[in-house]
Amino acid sequence: MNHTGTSLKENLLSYFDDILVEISDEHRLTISCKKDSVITILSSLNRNGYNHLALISCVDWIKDNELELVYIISAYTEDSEKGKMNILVKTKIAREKPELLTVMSIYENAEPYERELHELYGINFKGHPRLIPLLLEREYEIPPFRKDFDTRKYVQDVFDKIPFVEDKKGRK
Amino acid sequence: MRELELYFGPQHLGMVGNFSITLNVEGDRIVKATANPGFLHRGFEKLMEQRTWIQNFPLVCRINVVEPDHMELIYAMAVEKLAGIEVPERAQFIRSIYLELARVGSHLFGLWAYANMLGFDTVANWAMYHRDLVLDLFEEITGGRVYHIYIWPGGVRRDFPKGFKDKIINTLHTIGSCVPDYDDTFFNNRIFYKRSKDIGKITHEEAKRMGAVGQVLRATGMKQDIRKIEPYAAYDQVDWEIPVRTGGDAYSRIWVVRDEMIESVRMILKLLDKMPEGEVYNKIPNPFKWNIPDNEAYVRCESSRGELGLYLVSNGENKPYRAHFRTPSYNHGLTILEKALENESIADVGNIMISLYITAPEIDR
Amino acid sequence: MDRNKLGKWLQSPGKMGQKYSLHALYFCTGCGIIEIPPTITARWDAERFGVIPVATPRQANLFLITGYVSVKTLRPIIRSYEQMPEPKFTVGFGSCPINGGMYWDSYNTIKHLDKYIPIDGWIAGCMPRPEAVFVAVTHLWTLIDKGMADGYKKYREDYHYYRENQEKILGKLEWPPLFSSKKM
Amino acid sequence: MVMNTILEIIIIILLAAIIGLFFLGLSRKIMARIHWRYGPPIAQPVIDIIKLFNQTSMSHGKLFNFGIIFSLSGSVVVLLFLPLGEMCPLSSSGGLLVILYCMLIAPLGLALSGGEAANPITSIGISRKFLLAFGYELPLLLILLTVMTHFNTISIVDIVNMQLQTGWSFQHLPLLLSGIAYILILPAILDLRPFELIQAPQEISSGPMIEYGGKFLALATIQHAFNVFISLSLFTNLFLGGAENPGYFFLKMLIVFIILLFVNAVTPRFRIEQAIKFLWRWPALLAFAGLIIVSVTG
Repeated sequence: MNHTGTSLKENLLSYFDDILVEISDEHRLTISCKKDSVITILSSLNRNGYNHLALISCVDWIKDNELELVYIISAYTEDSEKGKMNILVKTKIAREKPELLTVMSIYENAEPYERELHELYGINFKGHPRLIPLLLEREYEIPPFRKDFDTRKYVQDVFDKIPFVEDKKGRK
Repeated sequence: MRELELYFGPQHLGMVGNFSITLNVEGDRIVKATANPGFLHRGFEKLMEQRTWIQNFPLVCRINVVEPDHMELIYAMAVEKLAGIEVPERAQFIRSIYLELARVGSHLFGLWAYANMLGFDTVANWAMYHRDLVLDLFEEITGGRVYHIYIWPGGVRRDFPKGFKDKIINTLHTIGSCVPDYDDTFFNNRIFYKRSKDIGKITHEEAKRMGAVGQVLRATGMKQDIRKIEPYAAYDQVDWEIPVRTGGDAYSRIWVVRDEMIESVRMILKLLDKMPEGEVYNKIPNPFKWNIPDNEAYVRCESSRGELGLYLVSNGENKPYRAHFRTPSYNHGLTILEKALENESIADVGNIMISLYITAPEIDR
Repeated sequence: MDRNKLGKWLQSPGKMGQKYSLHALYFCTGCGIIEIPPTITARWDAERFGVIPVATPRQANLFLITGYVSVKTLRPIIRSYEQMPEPKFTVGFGSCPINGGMYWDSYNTIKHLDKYIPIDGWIAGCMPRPEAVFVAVTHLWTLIDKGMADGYKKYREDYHYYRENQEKILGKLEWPPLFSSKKM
Repeated sequence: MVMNTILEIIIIILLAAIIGLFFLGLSRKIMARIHWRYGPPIAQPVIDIIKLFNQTSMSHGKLFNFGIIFSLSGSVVVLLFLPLGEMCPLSSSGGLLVILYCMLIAPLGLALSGGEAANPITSIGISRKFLLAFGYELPLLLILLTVMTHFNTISIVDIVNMQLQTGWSFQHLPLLLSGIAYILILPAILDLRPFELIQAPQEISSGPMIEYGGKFLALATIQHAFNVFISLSLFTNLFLGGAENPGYFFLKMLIVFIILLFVNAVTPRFRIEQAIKFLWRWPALLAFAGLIIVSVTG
């Protein structure tokens, strides 16, 4: 196991007590934490030089009735060991009325990611300056990326119900 | 002076892809720019959850039409990691060569877009012609001009045909012999320098803060390349350099693209020399009954636009549970573009946008 | 190709002009746009046949719909189409506008584009090669010759139906109807 | 005599349209060949115009229609004052000053009509057009002053006749300077790169033309063809000694135009402030130097 990962793990465990750190793979570190401590963990990582937010993703665990947010962090560095590390910070929030604080104060480029997740998963990021639609034109009852949104049914209900113009003329 | 709202795109000759920017202008100066993506949103990641692991290959390559090959690679890498499949060494070399060819093609496309933007039709035509030569190579290996579906979990679909090595070398020499012409007419052109110098300038600190990767970061003076940091395929088998510039403006970015193209060509020639013999793919399980164990993976590679990542989750079924692509254009197009356009002139909107190397389908997915 | 026959020019200058001066609206609606630069540049050179890209819909008379159409793109497509002067021709490029193609179950792409605007011809395939554009253009010439490329006339006649379909997807459209409908 | 003049007027307008459109077609063909392409037939602009007249066209108001006709007629007026070989219907009654005055009418007309279209892009295009005109009018004025001072006349016919006796103006040093200055500003007048700023399809989607379609675009194209003819023939008349017969005259224009096309092929376009900086620096300096030499020695 590489040195950077283990030292980072020890370092993190000494600061935070309610987190779970595992080195899942070579150069991949997974931190699971409560939703309130995301900001503190991310800012401490940022101070430690892990200053590149690669991705904010979300997984809909419909069976557990939870949404899992994944922040993937790496470092802008020319140090090869540190550069290889990718840290996945995970937190789980309830599916009904999901709310979370924005991390824009720590990583400026989180803005479009949070806007996208707000649109596709319906997560409300508190403190985000413009949670306006990013990608979609139509409004959907269930945010479309949630697991209970059935695209095939939606296509049948919306797009397939629109008649061809020739058919319409024939009927009249 | 009166503030005017101006729409740049989606129907616009200077626009690469289906993308739109709303500009608030005062006279010729842009006060505020708002990127307006989503014209190409197809919900890929949702569609991937409804298709089996193998069925997703035709889907992922359509995410970015300019360089479908890196999309194939990243998905293949993630599946390999989740399912624990090894890739034979010859396949690694073939992948590298193939990806570098794709990078050359993509950069030539970028050169077309940039030259076209500046009204430099001649160079644009040349670049597109040379890209077609690269596409001819792809057509010979894979049968497709744009979408290839060549990289496969466990290797590549088939070996190079006979005499293909010479064809690659011939094509690269044809393109390489025109580099002096390109330099004379375009890269050393005084007007090109005047048009792009200090345009869309991003400092090193800003670039880091706003998540820049790829050329945008390398043009600010940082040697960051996933191919060096976390080598995949056969990139650790040969020596190569990361081209860097320090200006941080459109001029530096376009020069980085040019240098990278030349470096890629050199790399292909070195890889061709070192290529071992052997198998090109390992057997994968029956794709119709292929369940991948409960796991997750984050893999990344260096596409021709920067760091490309894929977060893939499996829950033990025959379909991915969740896939999320981290595409380089995302932050370039939504965060950096808005910043870079401020206080610039209207004439430079397309100039800055193309020099940031944005492709719209990558943003929307 | 009867471009050089003077007799035909004198007989029906309008038709011949439309045939050999197809100005295509440059609108990247989808991934099909990747094959348009090769088509108009050195390798294939569509300008031989009088096909050039133009920047604004007012100057265009050929609308190449390059690839899938998302719901958000449908709005500018309709606007651009309505701004083009008549006679105007539309060609759907790629499988996706025909019936959704590989995005048949996507929640955000339009299946069957001809429900919303009239289409004169289709080019199937994903991706169609640049040669396919030329096949389409030559085919369009025959259609113009025979007077069968009459999508714009259909649009005028059945505007009411088209508008109804458009509003079902996009909600209330913010611009007034192009033609006052007779069959309201 | 009157019949003769009317006939000449008709011939010169037709000839200017044909030659101008031929130049536009030729420019597309030559550019295509430099791009490694086959290129369209030379008659392509004519085909385009035939098509455009057979299209429906959208008008944006009375001023929109009037502006384009105004601009076209401005160009026609300039044409009548230009001697073309032996043919010079009205050139005895006017001179360079009239031409200089009338040449401003064409952009004014376009501006009028574009203003009616109320598209923000149009206003950007028109402001560029005027800025560029502002950029090349100064050197043009200096050049014409130099020529007028050197030959001591404002009549182009006299200038051409004098050149027939003393040789081309290019052979005299002060006029050589202003000739070079004229060549430098010609691309700006003809909307060729590096000064192709007015249409700039990739930047402001063909600028003032954005709302033109159908017959309005056709008229604008014809106006552009006239413009090509006027500026090239003015150059030929002033510096290349005019010509006795139209064929020779045409050949001289062609050579100048092809040189301009070669420059067009290997340059990108300037930004507007760079263009004006360039126009006010080199052509204006050269023309000014020429003027000083002429006034000191002459």
